[in-house]
Amino acid sequence: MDEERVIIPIGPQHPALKEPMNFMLKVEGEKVLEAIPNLGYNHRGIEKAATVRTYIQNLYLAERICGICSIAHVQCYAQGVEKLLEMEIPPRAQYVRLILSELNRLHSHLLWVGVAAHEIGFDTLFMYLWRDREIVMDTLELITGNRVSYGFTMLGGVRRDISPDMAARVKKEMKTVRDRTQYYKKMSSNERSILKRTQGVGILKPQDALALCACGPTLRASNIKWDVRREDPYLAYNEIPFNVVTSDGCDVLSRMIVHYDEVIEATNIIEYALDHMPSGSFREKVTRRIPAGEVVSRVEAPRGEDIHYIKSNGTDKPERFKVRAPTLGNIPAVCKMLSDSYIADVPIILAGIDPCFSCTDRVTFVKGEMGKGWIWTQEELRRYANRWYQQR
Amino acid sequence: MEHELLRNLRKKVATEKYPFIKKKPPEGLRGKLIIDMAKCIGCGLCVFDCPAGAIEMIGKGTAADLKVYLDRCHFCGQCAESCPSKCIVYSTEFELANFDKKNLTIEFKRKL
Amino acid sequence: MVPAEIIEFLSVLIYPGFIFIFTLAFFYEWVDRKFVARLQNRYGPLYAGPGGILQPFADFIKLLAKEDITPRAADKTTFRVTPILMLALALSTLFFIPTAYTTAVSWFEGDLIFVTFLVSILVLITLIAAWSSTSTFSTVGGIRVVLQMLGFEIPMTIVMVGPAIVSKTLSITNIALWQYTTGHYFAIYQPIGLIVLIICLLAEIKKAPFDIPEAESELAAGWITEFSGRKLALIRLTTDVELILAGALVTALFLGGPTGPFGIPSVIFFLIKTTGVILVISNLRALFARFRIDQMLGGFWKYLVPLALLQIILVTLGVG
Amino acid sequence: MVETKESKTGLLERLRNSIPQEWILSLKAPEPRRIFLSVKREHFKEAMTKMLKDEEITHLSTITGVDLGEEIEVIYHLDKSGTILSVKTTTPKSQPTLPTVTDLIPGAPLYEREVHELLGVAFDGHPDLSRLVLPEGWPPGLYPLRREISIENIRSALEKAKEEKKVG
Amino acid sequence: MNVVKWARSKSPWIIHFNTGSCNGCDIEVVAALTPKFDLERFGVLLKGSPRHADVIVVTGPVTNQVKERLKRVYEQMPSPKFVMAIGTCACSGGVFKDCYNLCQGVDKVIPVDIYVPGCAASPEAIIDGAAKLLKKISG
Repeated sequence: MDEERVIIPIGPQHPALKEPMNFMLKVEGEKVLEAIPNLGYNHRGIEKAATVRTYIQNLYLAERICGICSIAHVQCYAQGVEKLLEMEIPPRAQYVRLILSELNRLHSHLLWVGVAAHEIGFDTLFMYLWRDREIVMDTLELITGNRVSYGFTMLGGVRRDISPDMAARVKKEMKTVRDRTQYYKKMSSNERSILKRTQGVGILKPQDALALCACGPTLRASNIKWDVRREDPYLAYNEIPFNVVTSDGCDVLSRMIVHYDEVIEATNIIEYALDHMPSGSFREKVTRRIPAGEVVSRVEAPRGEDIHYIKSNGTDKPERFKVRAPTLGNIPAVCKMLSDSYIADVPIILAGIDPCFSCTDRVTFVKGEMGKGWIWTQEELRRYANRWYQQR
Repeated sequence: MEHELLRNLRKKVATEKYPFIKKKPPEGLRGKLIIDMAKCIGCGLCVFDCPAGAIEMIGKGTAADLKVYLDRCHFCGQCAESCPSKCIVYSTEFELANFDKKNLTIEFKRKL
Repeated sequence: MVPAEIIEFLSVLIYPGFIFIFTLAFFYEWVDRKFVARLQNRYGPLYAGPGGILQPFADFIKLLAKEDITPRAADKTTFRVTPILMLALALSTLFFIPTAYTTAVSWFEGDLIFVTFLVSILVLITLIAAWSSTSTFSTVGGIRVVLQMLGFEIPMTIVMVGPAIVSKTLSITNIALWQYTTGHYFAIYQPIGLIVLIICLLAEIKKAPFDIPEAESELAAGWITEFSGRKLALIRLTTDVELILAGALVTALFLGGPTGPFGIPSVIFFLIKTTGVILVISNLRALFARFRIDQMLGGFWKYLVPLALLQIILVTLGVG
Repeated sequence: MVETKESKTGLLERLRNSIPQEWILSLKAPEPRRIFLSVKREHFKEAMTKMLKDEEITHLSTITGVDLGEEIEVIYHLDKSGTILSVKTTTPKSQPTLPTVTDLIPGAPLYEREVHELLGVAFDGHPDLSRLVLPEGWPPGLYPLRREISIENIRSALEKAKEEKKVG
Repeated sequence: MNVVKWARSKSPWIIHFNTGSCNGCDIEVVAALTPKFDLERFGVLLKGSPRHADVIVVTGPVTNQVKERLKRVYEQMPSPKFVMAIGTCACSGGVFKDCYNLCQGVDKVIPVDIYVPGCAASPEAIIDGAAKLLKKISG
C-alpha cells in the first residue's frame, strides 16, 4: 500500500453529485491518477417492476425513470408500444410531443449549464441560468399544468392540445430564452475565469468517444455528428429543418457550447413546429392488450441516445422492459476523462457528461472496470472505504 | 459580466414572495384529488389503473367507499382518465405538507 | 474619575473592542450576503429582523445552541482549541488597525510587520485545525490553505510596504494619519498596490474566486467539514472578523483610515470606507468562477508579484 | 428466414450475403431501420467479429438479456448509421455462458456486467466479472430478472439474508 | 430560551440527500434555492457537510444500497436535527411500490418530521413545507 497516495471518496452524498453515486479517486497531491465509479445507489429495480404492471401503469413508471428527461423516456416507451400496436399517432399529437420533447431538452440543457457553472464555483451564472430556466418551466406548466412529471404523453397521443393562445405565448417565451442563451454563450466563451476552468479540461478524443460508445452532447462535443433525431428520425423530426450541432474542442468548454447551441436550435425547432402544426385530433383510443412481439425504440434524450426494448406476449403486461439511459453509455468515457486530471476539475468533468444517475441506475451496477496499474484490489478498496466512513 | 451584474442591481428582484403572496395556480395543475361519490359507480377501474396503489376500495360495487392515500399518490391523473363516470377531479391544492402521514389519507364515503 | 485602567478595559471589551467588532462582523456578513444576492437578482436573507439584518446573528445563536460533535478520529485537544485560537488571533490583529478612533486600540512603531505576521499565523492555525480533524476532505482543504498562502503572502507584504516607504513610518495608525494630514491618499497614488492588496486579501479571507480550500463542489466543506456547533460558530465569526480585517486594512493603508473632514466622528468614516471595500469584495465574489489551485498560484506568482514589485520600484523612484 | 419490409440502407442484403446461412437462425427487418438477426450460439463470436469488421460498426447501444424460460436470450443492439441491428443469441439457463465482446467493443464491459448481474450470464474472457454488487448482503445466485424470481421471492430472500447476517 | 428557538427557526441550514429518487424532486429542491423562489429569504443555506446542517432534505424512496449511508449521514448531524421527506417517493415509495430494491419511504429508516407529497413536489410545495416546519420549530 502506497502511503503517499490519498483516496478521496466522492459521494454517495456529495454536493458535486446531485444524485448519490460513489467515485473513488486515487490522488497524488492534487492530481487524480484514477477514478473508479460505483453505481447502484439509485438502483430501484424498475425493469422488474414493469413486468408486473399494465402498459398503462408503466407509462407513469417510465416517466419516473428520470425526472429531468421524463418526456424523453415516456416518449421512447410510448413510441415502442405504439409500434407493437402497429398504429400511427395523429400528426397533431406528433407535433405536440415533439414540442414537448424540445422543451424538455431546453430545460434540461439550461439546468446542466447552470450546474456546470456551479461546479466551477461560478454561482452567479448558475443563479442567472436557473432564473431563466424558470421561463421554460413556466412554459411547460402552461402546456401541461405541471412542472416536472407531466403525465402528458398517453398511449395513442397526448392528453391535452396546445391552443393558439398557448402557442403565441410559448413563441414569445422562446425568443427570450434564445436571446438570453446567446448572451450566455457569448459571455461563457469570453469570460477568462470560465475559460481557465473549462478549456482543455476533460479531453475526450473523437476516436475514444467512438470506441467507448459515448452518445449525445458528449459525443457531439468530440466533433462527431451523430444524433438520433437525424439518424433514426421519430415523431416529425424528418419534417423539420434543424442542425446537428457539433464542436471540435473535445473538452468541457465545447460541451458547454454544444449545450448552448442545442438550446438555440431547440427554440428554433419549437417555433417552426408551432407554425407548422397540422390540425386534427390529438389522441386515439388504444386497447389495453398489446399484441405479441418485440420492439427496439430509441429517442434522443437531452443527454443522448435513450433506448428501450419492449417484449410483449399478448397480455396487458409486458414480458420484458429494458431501458438503457444515456448516462450509462457515457460512464466509460468519463472514467477516461478523469484519469490524469486535477481534483479541482473532477466535479466539472463529472458534470461534463451531464450525468443523470437515476436514469442509469434503474438496473445497473458498475464497480471499477479500470483495472490497469491499480495497486489495491477491489476488496481492499471497499474495506478502506468502510473504515473511512466508520471513523466519522 | 460586470455589466450584467450592475444591470441586475437595477432590475427588479426575480423572486416571488411565495408563502405570503400566492400566484394563481396554472390550469391543469394536478393537486389533491377529489372524488364525487354521488357519481361513482364502483367499477374499480381507478384502483386497477393507479400505478402507485394510492386508491383503496372498501366494499364492493355501488356501495363501496374509497380511500385515497395522498402520501402514495403521484398526481399522474390516470384515475381521472380511466374513470368512466368522470367522478374524479384534481383540485389545484398542492400545499399538502403534513407532520403526520395519517393526515394524508382521505376517505370518501357515500352519503346515505 | 474613572481610573484609566478601567477605561482601557472597557475599550477592549465594548468599544471599539469585542462587542463593537462582533456587531460589525455580523453587519458586514449581512451586507456581503445581501449584496451578492442582489447581484444574483434575488433577495437574500429577508425575514430575520428588518431586511434579514439579524440573519448572521441568528446563525450564530443557532450554532451555539447546537450539539457539538468531536469526531472520534480527531485530535481532541487541538480540535477544540484551534477555533478559539483563531478567533483570538483575528481579534488581536484588529486591535492594531484603527477602527473606531483615528488611532488603533494599541499601536507601536512596527505594528505593520506584526500584523503581517499575525495574518500568516492565522493561516497556519487553519492548517492545524484542518489537520486535527483527520478527515480526507479537511486534510486536502488544509493543504490548499497553505498552498494558497504561498501565493498571496509575498505580494501582499510587498504592497503593504509601499505606503510605509512614502509615509516613512511602519505603524498602520501613523500611515493612516499621515494620509489625512498630507491629503496624499495612497488609493490615488498607488492604485496598483491597492488592487494587488484587495486580490490578496480575497485569497486571505478565502472568498470566491479563491474559496479553493472550502470548495463546496469538490471537497464537501473543505477544511471546516468536521467542525460543528460552537466550534463552527466561532469559525464563522472568525471569517466575519477577517472580513472586517480586510476592510480595515485597506481603509487604513490606502484610504486614510477612519479620518475625514467636518468633525464628524471618525467611526462614521470608517464604516463608510470599509463598507465600500466590502462591496467591492462581494462584487468580485459574484463576478468570477473559482480558480484551480495551480492556476491561482501561477497567477499570483506570474502577475501579482511582478506588479507588486513594480509598485515598489515606482514608489522608490518617487512616483506615488 | 422471414422478411417483411426492406431496410433502407441495404444492410439487410449485405448481411444476408456476407454471413454464412448455417450460422443464422433468423434474419428479419420488421420495420425500417430495425434489423433482428438471430445467430447460433457456437457461431456468435465469429459472426459478431465479421459483422463489426465488414460494416465498420463501433457503436453498441446496449445489451439486453431476456429470460425465455429454458434459455436466456441475449440481444446486442448495434448501431449502423441509424439502423439498429439487434444481434440475438441464446444460452441454456442451466449453465449460461457466452463469449465476451469486450475485445471487439471497448464500450461493452458495463453492459455485460449488467447482464451478468441481473440474469447470471457468465461472459468468457471478460476482464472483470468478479463479484458484482447489488446492495451489500444480496444473496448470491439470486438473479432478479429471471422469470421464476418474483418480487416477493426477492423480498423474502433479502429478509433471510439480513437475519443470517445478524445471527452470524 | 426563546432566543434560541427564534434563531433556530430563522436559520435552517439544509443538506440534500438523494436516496434514489427520479431527480424530479432534486431539481425542484435546487430550483427552490434559485432566484425565482430563493429559499435564502428564510435563512436557508445549502451545506455540503452533514456536520453543518440542521435539516436533512431527503428525496427518493430509499434504495437498499443507500440505506446505510442515509443512517450514517443522519447520525453525523448534530442535534437538534429535522428530516424533511420531499416527494411522494420519499413519503411512501409511491410508484416504485413493487420495485425489489427499496425500503418504501424514508420513515422506515429515520424518523421524519414533515412529509411533503407531490410528484415532483413543486418549489412552492417545498417552501410551504419548510414554512410549516419552521413554524413548528419556533413553537
